[in-house]
Amino acid sequence: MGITNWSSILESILFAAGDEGLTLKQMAEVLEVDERITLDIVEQLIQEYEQDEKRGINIVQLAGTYQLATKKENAPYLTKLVESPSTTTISQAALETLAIIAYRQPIPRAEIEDIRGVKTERPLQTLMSKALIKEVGRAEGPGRAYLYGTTKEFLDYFGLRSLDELPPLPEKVNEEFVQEEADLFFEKFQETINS
Amino acid sequence: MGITNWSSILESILFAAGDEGLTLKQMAEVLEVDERITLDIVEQLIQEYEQDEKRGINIVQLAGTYQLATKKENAPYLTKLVESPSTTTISQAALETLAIIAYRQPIPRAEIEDIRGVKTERPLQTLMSKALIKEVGRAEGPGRAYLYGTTKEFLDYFGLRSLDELPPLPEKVNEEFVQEEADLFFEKFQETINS
Amino acid sequence: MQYNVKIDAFEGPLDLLLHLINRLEIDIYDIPVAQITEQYLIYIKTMTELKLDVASEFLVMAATLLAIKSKMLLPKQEEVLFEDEYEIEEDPRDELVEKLIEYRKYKEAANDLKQLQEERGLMFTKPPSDLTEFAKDKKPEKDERNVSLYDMLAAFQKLMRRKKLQRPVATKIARQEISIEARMTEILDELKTFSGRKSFYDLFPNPEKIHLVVSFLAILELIKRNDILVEQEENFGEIFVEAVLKGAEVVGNY
Repeated sequence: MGITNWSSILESILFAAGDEGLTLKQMAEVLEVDERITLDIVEQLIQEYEQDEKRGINIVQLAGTYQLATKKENAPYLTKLVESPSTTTISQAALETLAIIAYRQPIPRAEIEDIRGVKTERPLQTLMSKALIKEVGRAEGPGRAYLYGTTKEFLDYFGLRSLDELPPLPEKVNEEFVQEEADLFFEKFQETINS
Repeated sequence: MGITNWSSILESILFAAGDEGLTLKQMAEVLEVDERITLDIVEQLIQEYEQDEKRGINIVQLAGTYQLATKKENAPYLTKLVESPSTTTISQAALETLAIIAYRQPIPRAEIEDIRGVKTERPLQTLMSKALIKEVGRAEGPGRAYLYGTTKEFLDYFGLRSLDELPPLPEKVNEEFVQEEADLFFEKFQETINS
Repeated sequence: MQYNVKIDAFEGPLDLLLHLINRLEIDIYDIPVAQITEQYLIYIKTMTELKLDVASEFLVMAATLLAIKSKMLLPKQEEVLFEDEYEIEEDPRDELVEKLIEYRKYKEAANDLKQLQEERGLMFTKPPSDLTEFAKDKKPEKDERNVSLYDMLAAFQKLMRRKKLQRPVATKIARQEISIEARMTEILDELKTFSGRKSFYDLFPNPEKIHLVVSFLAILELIKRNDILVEQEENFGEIFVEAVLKGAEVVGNY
């Protein structure tokens, strides 16, 4: 396998990693070469992205990770995209956020962001301005984060009489929701039986 | 501004849109050219991605939108890095039900049950909660039963551009395939009658 | 209960019949009804023996098969009698064969879908980027009533499908509202006040997942320390828990 394919693999994994980015170590593990070589490959790829005017993305380094980002010079077009009239009325981001809140309320922002894996400020703003969600209280503990919940308008909007009328989540999805807790459980469980 | 930059801009906005995807119309609005020209540019870009072995992503058409996705051949590397998809969990019952709906929509429940020879309430509910099907109307006549049809999410989930891309309904059936199933049961079955 | 999974091996009577037809290498257009009925009935009987919940549809099909079988046994003369008339004698199996063939079509289509699903699973996508910084004025998105519950569910479904980067589980710290130690004391106190056997399930009064987990771990720890005794009289029977009485108390109670 030549260096050609390394570029392709790197692009794939960086793309899928999204905002979380990848460390040199992670990339080296996937490519199965050592970190020094990985660094060479990454740097070459950075060069290529930079020089190729047809490319709209490049690699940026942030907090020890490498991630793909759109090229700065294309910023005006992203603005256009955001403001484009045919961009969906409620974006997918907002809908996802709304779904999480509907099924998990009351829920703090940090938890929503954990589930979505991305920042959720704007979707929350959108939903608040549409009065589909509101702050319903504050979490216990340090920080006392705001908790979000759905509103009466939410019910009206979707033609529901009450939250009980929300369609049930697929079992599998529900399982994933509690996955973290289950992981914690097994960890503790192992500790207990090993101790 | 040459065609060069169009590629770059398209790549930027497709990257930003992520799995939300962009319609031809949205892209045309950002590029400020008409849809026909946009289509030419997109198709050229698709070609370039396809042919360039150094590229790890390409443009796919899903449920009426264009979006970036990693190349299929890189899947083995990606599974090293990201959690395996939770998608392979649609039960056989639900898949059969879904197949009937996909090819016969809009269709009332009674008809689905007639074809399958069993009650189909639960599979329907699962499919609804997975947003793969929805109620698309009501039948004429007494009872006015709900009619079911597939959703946009259905297309996305199965990697289809539109319903036209569904494989033709098999008229001649491969005798082999039914065989492989349920062997486990038959083992148990044999054990029981022999015991 | 524990066998429930197995019945999923067949989606219904039609599915079972197709399987039998395949196993016996029978021509679907010329089904030997006596043979298939016999097999089918053995099958139903076995399901009952395995304590499977036999859906009523399976029984209805058994009745249908028997009906067809008896029709087929009717003396052939009848056919001769009708021969002169242009009406063609209908094969009692026709309707069933038609149903089987129709069902088989969709069963195969379901298989196609499964393959499409696998293919699609090879492609990885990314979530939409946060474009907040590119929005000049923060005017809210336009409100048009064209979003339905399905759209919300679909967005959610997409989210759950998105593949997550593998992170070491250890980095995820869940809050633990109640400590195992505290729950151990609670359980022990509860059992002592009760002074007798208590159902295992009664020790899980709070349905919240974290509470269930903590309670369970507390019970394990108590067993390990010999502070409680767990009994089960038969397999899958109810489990009872009782405090082990130690020291002076033992004397008093026995």
